[in-house]
Amino acid sequence: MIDKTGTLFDAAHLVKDDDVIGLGGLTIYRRPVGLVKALIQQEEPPQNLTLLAFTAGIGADMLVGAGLVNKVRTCYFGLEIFGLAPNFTAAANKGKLDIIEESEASLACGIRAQLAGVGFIPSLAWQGTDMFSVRPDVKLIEDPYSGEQLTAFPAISCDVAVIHVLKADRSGNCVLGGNPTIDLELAIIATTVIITAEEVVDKIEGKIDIIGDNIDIIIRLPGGAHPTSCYPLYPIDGQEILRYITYCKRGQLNEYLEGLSLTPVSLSNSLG
Amino acid sequence: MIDKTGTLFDAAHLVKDDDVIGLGGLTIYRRPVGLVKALIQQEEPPQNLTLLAFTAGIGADMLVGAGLVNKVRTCYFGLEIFGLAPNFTAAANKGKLDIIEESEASLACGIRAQLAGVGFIPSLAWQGTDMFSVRPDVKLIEDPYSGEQLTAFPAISCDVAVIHVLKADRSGNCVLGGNPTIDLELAIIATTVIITAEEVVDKIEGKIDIIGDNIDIIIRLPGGAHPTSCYPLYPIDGQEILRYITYCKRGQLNEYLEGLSLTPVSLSNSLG
Amino acid sequence: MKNNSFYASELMAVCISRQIVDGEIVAQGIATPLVAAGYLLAKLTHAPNLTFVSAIGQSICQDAAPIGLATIEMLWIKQGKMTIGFVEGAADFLPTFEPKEFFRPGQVDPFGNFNNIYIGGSYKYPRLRLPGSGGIPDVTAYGNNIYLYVPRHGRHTFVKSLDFRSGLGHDPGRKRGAGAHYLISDLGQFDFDEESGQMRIQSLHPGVSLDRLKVKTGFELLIPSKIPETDGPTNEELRLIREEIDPFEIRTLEMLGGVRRKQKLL
Amino acid sequence: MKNNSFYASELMAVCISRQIVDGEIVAQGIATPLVAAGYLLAKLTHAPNLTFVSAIGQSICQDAAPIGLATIEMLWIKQGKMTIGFVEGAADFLPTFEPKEFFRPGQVDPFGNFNNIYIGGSYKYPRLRLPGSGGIPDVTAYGNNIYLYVPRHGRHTFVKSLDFRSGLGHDPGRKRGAGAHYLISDLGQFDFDEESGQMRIQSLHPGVSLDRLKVKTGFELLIPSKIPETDGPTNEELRLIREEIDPFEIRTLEMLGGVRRKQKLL
Repeated sequence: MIDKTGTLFDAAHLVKDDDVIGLGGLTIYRRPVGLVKALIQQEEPPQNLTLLAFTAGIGADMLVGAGLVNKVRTCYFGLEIFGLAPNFTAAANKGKLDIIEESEASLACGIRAQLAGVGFIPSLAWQGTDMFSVRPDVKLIEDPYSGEQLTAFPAISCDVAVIHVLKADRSGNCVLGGNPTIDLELAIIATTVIITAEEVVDKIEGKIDIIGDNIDIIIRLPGGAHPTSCYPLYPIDGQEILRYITYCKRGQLNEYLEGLSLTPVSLSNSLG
Repeated sequence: MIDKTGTLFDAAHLVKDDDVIGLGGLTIYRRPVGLVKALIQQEEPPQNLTLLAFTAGIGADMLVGAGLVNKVRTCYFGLEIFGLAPNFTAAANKGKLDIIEESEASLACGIRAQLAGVGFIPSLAWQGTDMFSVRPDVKLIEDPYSGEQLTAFPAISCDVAVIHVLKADRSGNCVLGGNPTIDLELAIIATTVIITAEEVVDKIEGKIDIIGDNIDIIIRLPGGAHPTSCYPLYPIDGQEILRYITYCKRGQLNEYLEGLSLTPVSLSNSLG
Repeated sequence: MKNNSFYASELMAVCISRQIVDGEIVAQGIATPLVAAGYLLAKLTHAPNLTFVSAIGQSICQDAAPIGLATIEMLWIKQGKMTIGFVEGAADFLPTFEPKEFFRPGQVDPFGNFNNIYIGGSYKYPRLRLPGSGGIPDVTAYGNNIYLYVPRHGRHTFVKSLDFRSGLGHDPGRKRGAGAHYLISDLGQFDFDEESGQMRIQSLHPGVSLDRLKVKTGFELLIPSKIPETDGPTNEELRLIREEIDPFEIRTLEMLGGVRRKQKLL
Repeated sequence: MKNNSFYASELMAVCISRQIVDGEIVAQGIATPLVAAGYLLAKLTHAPNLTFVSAIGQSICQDAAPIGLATIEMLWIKQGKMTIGFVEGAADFLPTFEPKEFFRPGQVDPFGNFNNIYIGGSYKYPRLRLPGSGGIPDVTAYGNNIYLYVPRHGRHTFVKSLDFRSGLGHDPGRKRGAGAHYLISDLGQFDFDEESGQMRIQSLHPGVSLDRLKVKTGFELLIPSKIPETDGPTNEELRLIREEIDPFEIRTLEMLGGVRRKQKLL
């Protein structure tokens, strides 16, 4: 078996300026928060990233707050019942973010177009809404059979995907443990795929959710989703999310991240 | 729980003249052979059916041989290592069948178009082949982003789907036991769905493969896939498939079916 | 907020429950515990054959479980009968199954068009950027099972004219599907006139006056000649909500503003 | 059919195995036990990191298992690490993963175009209707990993002009992907000239003369100045095929005509 395990340091260096970075998981569930922190805390973090996520949550908000992201591609950016994502909301309100407005269907069709190698997938979605006014790049197409006007959602590409998983083997096969979201598709369309895993094993007995062939690097990172959940290992840490919001509202994201750097996983050890 | 269990007799009556009938399973794996026999052995079997199958095998061949089918929509019609499907091959050679030539991609895209409610899904498939010469209904479309010429596979509809499953509950939730093929999608796009099941239980503990909401009738029919397999309960019965081929090559499909009518499951009992 | 012996959140959950028909499929978005309470109440009362489709877990569930905050995945992953990823779900299954879903608008206009993108200012420089539209511009464009809920009825939400239309309502230009059938707020129940598509009072909640409703609504509502009072919860409904469905009162988080919500969460 | 101390089916499996590169993904159609034998041989020798994608079971496998006829599902379902339905597989994954796949043409022309629809007569009234094209018109139109195999080399298969082109070969009009890289038959190995796209002899199997090959081929092959003999199987390769991979000789079914195949099956 080809051993693809590496360090957080190696992984963080795979994210380059101007990359489209796709984050696995769902809002506050199984997000790759540990890798996001490692990205931010590098000496020279990547700049001008485009963030791609089916729904964006706390990890994405950290990237925005730390100034790594200038473009956002998602259909929801928030912290669910914990409220608005503080850095995203502040940056968006100031007009500092280029938002590529998406919906579930536009993301789903865009990913499928990318997988199929075609430029678009047609859909009934968005017809009659104002979405086109903020996405002038999305074209309409006439159904050649019925003549109906359809929305032609364009293909979506991804340079580097970052996905936190329950378990991985050294070749990159992964078990997600629920909430599959778009992680399998993301791992396939991304040019480079970074996996952080609660556990790295020699061989996974039983079924897998992501096949290792497309995976580039695997980092053992227990607690790497905290304060988001990693079902069934640990639940959402709501108190920590609230603490994050408090710091961010004071403009103290750096202080928050510094205070964290040894928890829940020792970054310095992992970097070694 | 809404009890949807019924008899083979009830189920067979749900298939009407001119229907598109979709068969679940794969060539010689988990095919609804028992229900097919019941369809044929009715006093007035339905006529002018269009057969829809991802791959068509022995059950489909019986329907063709018994004269119920005048149109076939599939990408493969054969008995795998056991050779050609005798009735299909004979009918096709005589020009007696209207064949809607399909491929894996045209079926996949056609089903997806139907699910999405759009008239077509674009694809790279078929470009440069002769497939368009026998499918003049399949249109080309220009990708509005790249200008590339793509194949616009039209939506595929289905009137009645017949699927054999390992286990079902009375509301129609099903466990397939492997080889999911297109059965889930077929159950969703079909107007009427008939399930034959090795076992009918009050409640399925654990995961299901097909959700009961779209299911219309469930018939307990142990051995209902024979001589095709029903993994993991029974394997392909190769000897029986060869016997079938021998009878059919002699033009004795009726004799073959009559000789079978009490095995592997008593039709008369089930009809009661 | 206390009316007689129940809270507005409880009445809203009960009203949501009453909109559910046995045997149908309901969809559950993210951060909508009030809706979850309503669905679960329906499941435990008149709709035992209800099927849930959940964004969290991307699963289809047929069993009920109490609402938990940190443990919400228990409900949707552990009890999930079937998992369907977001790509398949959004592209294939939402258009086919058309599950009934309750959406919470950031703004809603008299015709049930709604907005979850931004409020005030311009798109580029909004007064308040909202999280986004999720699947709203999709299902409202083709679906027939759109329902709305507004936990805090006010003029900031019920507006004459939207800043952005991400959810399609009753619009003469609509080509498929139908605008929202129903809206429930903490003040009353509403439907939409079949001819004009305009929002109409169906009932006012106990203790809510028509004047108060008018003050809180930024546009003219259609007013029937006789306005009934919303039927309150039964004792059994209240018991189910309080003891079995949502013992930690997570539903009430949706009723609160940021500061009070945070106090509740801490 | 016996050459030295091995059968043509064994040599073909060995040649297929040699086309496999460690770490890649190979696809396995239906009714192709000879190809399965070749893939499994590669897995057990030089390609331990081979991943299989199988039409039967619609699964992705990473472990090897012996070939069985009635129990073929054991291999693909029981050992499957991941299941991907046909719709997803055909629409999403084949275009992205582009697995290496060996197809068996009903007819093949000098440019590696091929036909699995019908032979002789017309489309409406064929002399012989074939089962159909499976995914051939799809992956040959865009894929880069097309390989061919012909168990019984003859003029009925190697034809100057196809009755129907369901598989795209080396064609100047091709917009994506590439024509077949390689063809193995029971007589020899072939590749395609990079300039002209024409089929070229790579090697002749032991005991096969160029004259015999020419008689059995319905068009002019490109003939290199020196024609090597195909390397025979090693003792270890033969042992693996006979004892571990395919003890029931299921691979040989692909070598037989209808009558002899039936005798073997009975």
